[in-house]
Amino acid sequence: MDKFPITVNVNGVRYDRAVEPRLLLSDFLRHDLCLTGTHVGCEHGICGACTILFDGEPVRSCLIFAVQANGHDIRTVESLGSTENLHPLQEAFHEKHALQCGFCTPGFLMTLIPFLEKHPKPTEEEIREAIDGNICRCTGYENIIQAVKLASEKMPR
Amino acid sequence: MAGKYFGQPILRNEDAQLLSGKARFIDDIDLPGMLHAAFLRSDFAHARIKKIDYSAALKRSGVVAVYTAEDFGDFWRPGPLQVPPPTAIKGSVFNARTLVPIAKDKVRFSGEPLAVIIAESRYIAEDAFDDIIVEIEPLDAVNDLEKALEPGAPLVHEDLDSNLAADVVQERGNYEEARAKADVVISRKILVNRNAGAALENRGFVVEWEERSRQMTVWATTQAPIPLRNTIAARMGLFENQVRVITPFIGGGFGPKIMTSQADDVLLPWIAMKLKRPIKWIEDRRENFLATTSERDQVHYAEIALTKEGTILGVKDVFYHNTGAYDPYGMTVPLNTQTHTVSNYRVPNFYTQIKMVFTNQMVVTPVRGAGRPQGVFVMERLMDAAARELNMDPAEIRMKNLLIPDEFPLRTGIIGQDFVEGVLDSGNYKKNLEKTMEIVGYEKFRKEIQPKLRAEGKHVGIGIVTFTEGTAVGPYEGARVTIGANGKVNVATGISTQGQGHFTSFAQIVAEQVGIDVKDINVVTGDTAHFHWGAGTFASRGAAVAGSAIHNAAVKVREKIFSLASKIFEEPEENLEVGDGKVWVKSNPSQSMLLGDLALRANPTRGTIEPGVEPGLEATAYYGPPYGATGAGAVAMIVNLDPETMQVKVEHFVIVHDCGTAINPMILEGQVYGGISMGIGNAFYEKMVYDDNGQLLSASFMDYLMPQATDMPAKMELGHLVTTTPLNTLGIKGVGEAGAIPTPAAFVQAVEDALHGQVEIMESNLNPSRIFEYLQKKQ
Amino acid sequence: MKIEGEHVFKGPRQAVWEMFRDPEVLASAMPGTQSLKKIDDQHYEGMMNVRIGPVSGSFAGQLTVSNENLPESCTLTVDGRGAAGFAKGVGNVHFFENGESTTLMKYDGEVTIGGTLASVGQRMIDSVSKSMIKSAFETLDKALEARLAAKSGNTPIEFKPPTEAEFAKNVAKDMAGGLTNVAEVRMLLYIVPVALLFLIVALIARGCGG
Amino acid sequence: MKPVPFNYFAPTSVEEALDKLAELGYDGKILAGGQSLVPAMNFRMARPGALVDLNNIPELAYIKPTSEGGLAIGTMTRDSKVEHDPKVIEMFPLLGEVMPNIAHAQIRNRGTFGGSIAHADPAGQLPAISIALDANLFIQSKSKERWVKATDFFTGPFMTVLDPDDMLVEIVLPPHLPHTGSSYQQVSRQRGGYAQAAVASVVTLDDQNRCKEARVVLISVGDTPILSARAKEILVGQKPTAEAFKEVAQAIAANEIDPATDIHATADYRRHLVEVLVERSLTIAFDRAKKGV
Repeated sequence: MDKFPITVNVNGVRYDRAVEPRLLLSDFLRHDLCLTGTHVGCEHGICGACTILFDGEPVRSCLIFAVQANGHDIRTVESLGSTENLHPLQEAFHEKHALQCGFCTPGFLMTLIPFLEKHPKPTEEEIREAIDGNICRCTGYENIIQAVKLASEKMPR
Repeated sequence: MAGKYFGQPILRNEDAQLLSGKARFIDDIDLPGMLHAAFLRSDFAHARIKKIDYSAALKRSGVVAVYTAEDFGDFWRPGPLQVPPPTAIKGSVFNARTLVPIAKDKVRFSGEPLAVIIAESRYIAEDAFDDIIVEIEPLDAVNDLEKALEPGAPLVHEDLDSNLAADVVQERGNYEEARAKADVVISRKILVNRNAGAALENRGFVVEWEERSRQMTVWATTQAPIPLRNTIAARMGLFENQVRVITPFIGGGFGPKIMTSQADDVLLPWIAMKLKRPIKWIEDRRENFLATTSERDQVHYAEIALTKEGTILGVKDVFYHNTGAYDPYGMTVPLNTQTHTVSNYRVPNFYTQIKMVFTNQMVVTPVRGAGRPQGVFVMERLMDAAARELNMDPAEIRMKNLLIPDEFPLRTGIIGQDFVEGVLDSGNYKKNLEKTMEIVGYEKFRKEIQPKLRAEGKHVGIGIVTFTEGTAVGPYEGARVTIGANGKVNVATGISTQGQGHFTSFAQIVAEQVGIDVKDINVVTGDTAHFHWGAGTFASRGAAVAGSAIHNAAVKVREKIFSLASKIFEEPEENLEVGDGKVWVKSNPSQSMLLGDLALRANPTRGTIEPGVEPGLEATAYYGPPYGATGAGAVAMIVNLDPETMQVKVEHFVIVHDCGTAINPMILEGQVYGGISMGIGNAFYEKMVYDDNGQLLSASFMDYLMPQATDMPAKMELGHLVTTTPLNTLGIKGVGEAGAIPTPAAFVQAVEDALHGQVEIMESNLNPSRIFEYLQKKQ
Repeated sequence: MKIEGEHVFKGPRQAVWEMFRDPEVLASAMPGTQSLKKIDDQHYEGMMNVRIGPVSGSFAGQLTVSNENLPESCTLTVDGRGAAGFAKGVGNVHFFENGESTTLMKYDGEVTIGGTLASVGQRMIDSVSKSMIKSAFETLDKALEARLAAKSGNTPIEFKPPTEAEFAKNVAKDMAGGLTNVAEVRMLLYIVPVALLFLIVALIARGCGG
Repeated sequence: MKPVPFNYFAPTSVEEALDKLAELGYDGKILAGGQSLVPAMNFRMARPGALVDLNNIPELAYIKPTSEGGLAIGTMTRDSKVEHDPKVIEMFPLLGEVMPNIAHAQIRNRGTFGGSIAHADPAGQLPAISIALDANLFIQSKSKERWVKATDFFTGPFMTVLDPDDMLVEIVLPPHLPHTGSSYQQVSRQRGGYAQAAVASVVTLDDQNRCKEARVVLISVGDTPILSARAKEILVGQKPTAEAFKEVAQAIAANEIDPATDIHATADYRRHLVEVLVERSLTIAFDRAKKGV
């Protein structure tokens, strides 16, 4: 199959690449751009580990072809804080022990970033529903919910 | 036991890397010239292979090589018996039929590899599936555990005369005599369903053979890096030090990642050597469901004999255990079932028999809980049936039969997975139950709340169960603790980490001894170049066994600090103190030295080291327990059931847990929460369903339902008791599997209670439709 | 999985019988059938291209007829394999005279589905198979009606098969072909009873619909 | 789990898309949101020869009022846009109820209104909702265009009247009559999961508080969404009473559905659920109709 030239803006950086149409956006980000913070857990759109922001909205990067990202704006976990300077949401996850193996965590973060922008003071029920599309096998979610509450207090409004 | 570091809820060292997307997982590894592997897997569960023609695949652009069993020649052979059966059990039968790396002549489960394709990308490797022509003759499959043992059943292994994999009887006292004396005998058939580990990261394997240095480097998602290295070296005819196994960050383990000698770790090193290029294989979700390992499937015929006052006289349990198509992991899982069936109650007479059965299904190895949830489920169901029969409260009958601290250490007479007779070391089981009842408000719920809600037409029920968790088994682990010239500490141990927080909890153990901050302690797990003795992460043993070894090593380093500093300061050791990265003289704190400087002095470039002194602020130590430490706890659960739709919501969940000393209470709680979510999943959502022909019908997250945030209890409360174990200096017992063990038993009890005891449910995984069926049958 | 069912054809047994001897008609009743070829008296081979919603794929199938008791009953063994999985089944088909003008067909059997189809498509098994059996019978009913009309010398009635677009078109095309060549229809020596084959196709075609 | 190779076309206008679809015939497949198609492709269950991606045609995404007082929704309007559009929720509270039940938010951000309907999953919500709201569907191909009632659109599981060169372009929802109420009741194993059974009811009362119209649609209990005829027969012209709702529920459960058994639920359970949910849904819908909601 022919490769298609695409131009994608990822985390504020412009990338020009040529991709086969069938290349999944998750694979493109991870293996073509080496942005390996986005994880792949099921490749059928249920686990949520590959959640990224596509033009600001959280979507499953395993259910979009890289070629479809042409001309779009993508944000991945790498756009949040660095190891030395964590984003308040990341800090809250750290403080509340909201991650164990950490594999699902980038997906949770990318789901929650826009959620907290829209719901600066979420209730526990709203938080549960917001993270319902992300599976965590380790934590039982309890500490994630506490972390989101804490983040909502920390994050600038 | 708590100190400045040890026992404190210290935040995790590893978090920043994981949170910022900078942690390296297996699929993040990218090597120059790397090839990608994909396995063509059998659609059939049981079939004879006539011919596999892959000539067309080789013509596909981007395909580098294809191999079937024939192509591996003598290298193809069944894998090792990863866990042999205990020899101590007299009269037991065990037929070892270990996993073959790739099917030869015959396929024994759906998902078994038929061919391995090596290509320039995973996409191309999968394209080649369509090019391979497999001529196969389907055979009747064996799935039902009881029918599998009937004469004339199709044979999974035709060189055996039945599908019996093992038959093990263990007994203490004399059950038949006890039964004869009993006022009440209750018999039930009890089913436990199959569940997956379903770590969010699938398995993966990357191998590189560097021909010039004759070094093989393997990155793997294994829970047992050292055994993996040893088997690879042995198979490849290499020395152990020619093979380095590295576990990068691992996205959850939960048991199935303990298994070695599967297609990837057997075949890919051989192929990498042949092709002289690195190879990567990343398991996909469907493969994980079909062909990794899973657990739980058992059928029990259980019986309990009691006095009319509710005192247990004896228990008999004969059960069928599904081991799948092969039994490379020995009898670990059903032995755990045997040791956990009655462990927390006073059962003077106990007869237990395993009938382990080969079926045309994926191989069974431990999944979080590992046979324990089955044993606990069976016993707790029997207790509930007995309570009903004797018109006793479920809590009351339990309280009456729980063991008390005076009885410990108690020899159980039952040999466990660790080859030794189970001994209950310590614990306070009644107190666990009392505290649970107190937190959940058991009496009030029974006497006031439930009657009131029932009057309002609500179907609310409570379940209350107790459990033990055999943990911290041998054989041993080891560790090396080194203080560097930079004043920081390096800790290396042989187990690997899948999210348990070892990078922090192990650092806490060391920090307490050497007085260096947790943040300045680098823990390396799962790299055989750093530490190459040990067994692995399983059976809730990491913290207790590796932790104890680390503690022992850290104590030795502390002794070395004092000994050397004492010479330098010319002060007796008892006048010295360590902390904040330095050692000083108590009476004169200005007389001090940074530990980094001391480390340099411990490794002098001139002069001499006295006989008997080892250089460096470094020590290696090992720890092996005589037998495992037993954690215990109790769970109460209040559920609300919609009597029209049969939807069940867990409203309140209480667990009181005793795992001895906590290294880091925050991490401990996280482990318990996680276990609970798996327990709730096992009880009401997750179920692996095979059809009569051995086809797995639930090989995706569409059908294998993972618990979500909204499925979790609205209110969760954790209580802790601390009964330290005498088995290790730190008093630690394991905790990793705690939440998963009792939860299905408590859930089923609560559902029965919510239905006013109209139905009796003797299976571990429910769904609303199943509850509806029970009620329909009743009517 | 066990299957059983029955269907009443509005035509005498002989006419139903003849219709079933016509591979073109049978092929037309199975969505996506590209070929159905006789190997010998007991064996047939076919290719099907199945398309249900997002799911699509080619399947090669073999059909074996045994225990024939013409024109009343026979046993069928079907084996279909494709990239997405396999289906195999054994079934018995019986035709009963049902008064003068109708024929009762009864079928029962055992079907195994495997591979990706079974492992990720279980949700759809029941409804897709039921639906396809239903639509296949509707097609055959209309085919029978058309054949009877043609036979009696009347202008063939317009035949409009019931299901999805491609299937409908193929069927219409095949039917037209069948009718124009009605006198010289390639006669199969043995019946290829359809019910089980429908099921095979239907089950193979289950979608995942994620 | 990687898709097979395919040709990819990204037209930027409807005309261009229709040309491409006509050219490709059965080899072509529309890529709308892709939230059902791409998983099927990743499993290699779906192997389209070519995809015609509609995501670069902005003119297909809109929500606008119609001259009749209803709403027209462009086929590529994201589910989340519909979910959060105040006008939609105000005019069709049923959509406000149903949208959050469609998978998870991340899927709704990508999934499209028209794509869901054209996918025709018998367990999908929007096919049924389009029937409950008596939608009119505008279908175009290179050679023809037509309007099809949602009621006539679905022909089987994942099957519709669409030809391979057809595109569902617009969904028109006629305005509710005065005194109309609606309710959506669903039971799924988990939030965001497939409906095991669900019921959407839209009912209208006349001036005397008698039932004037009742559209009760059943989900996940047959080949297609099922519009109940019995509900209409029993309710229209009658005062809505609990007894009548029970009668409707029983009639539907007994005669109008054909639920399947799968690994999660038996047909009997689904039948029972329908009975429960029809009653619940009618009770709430009529209550809302009375309140003029």
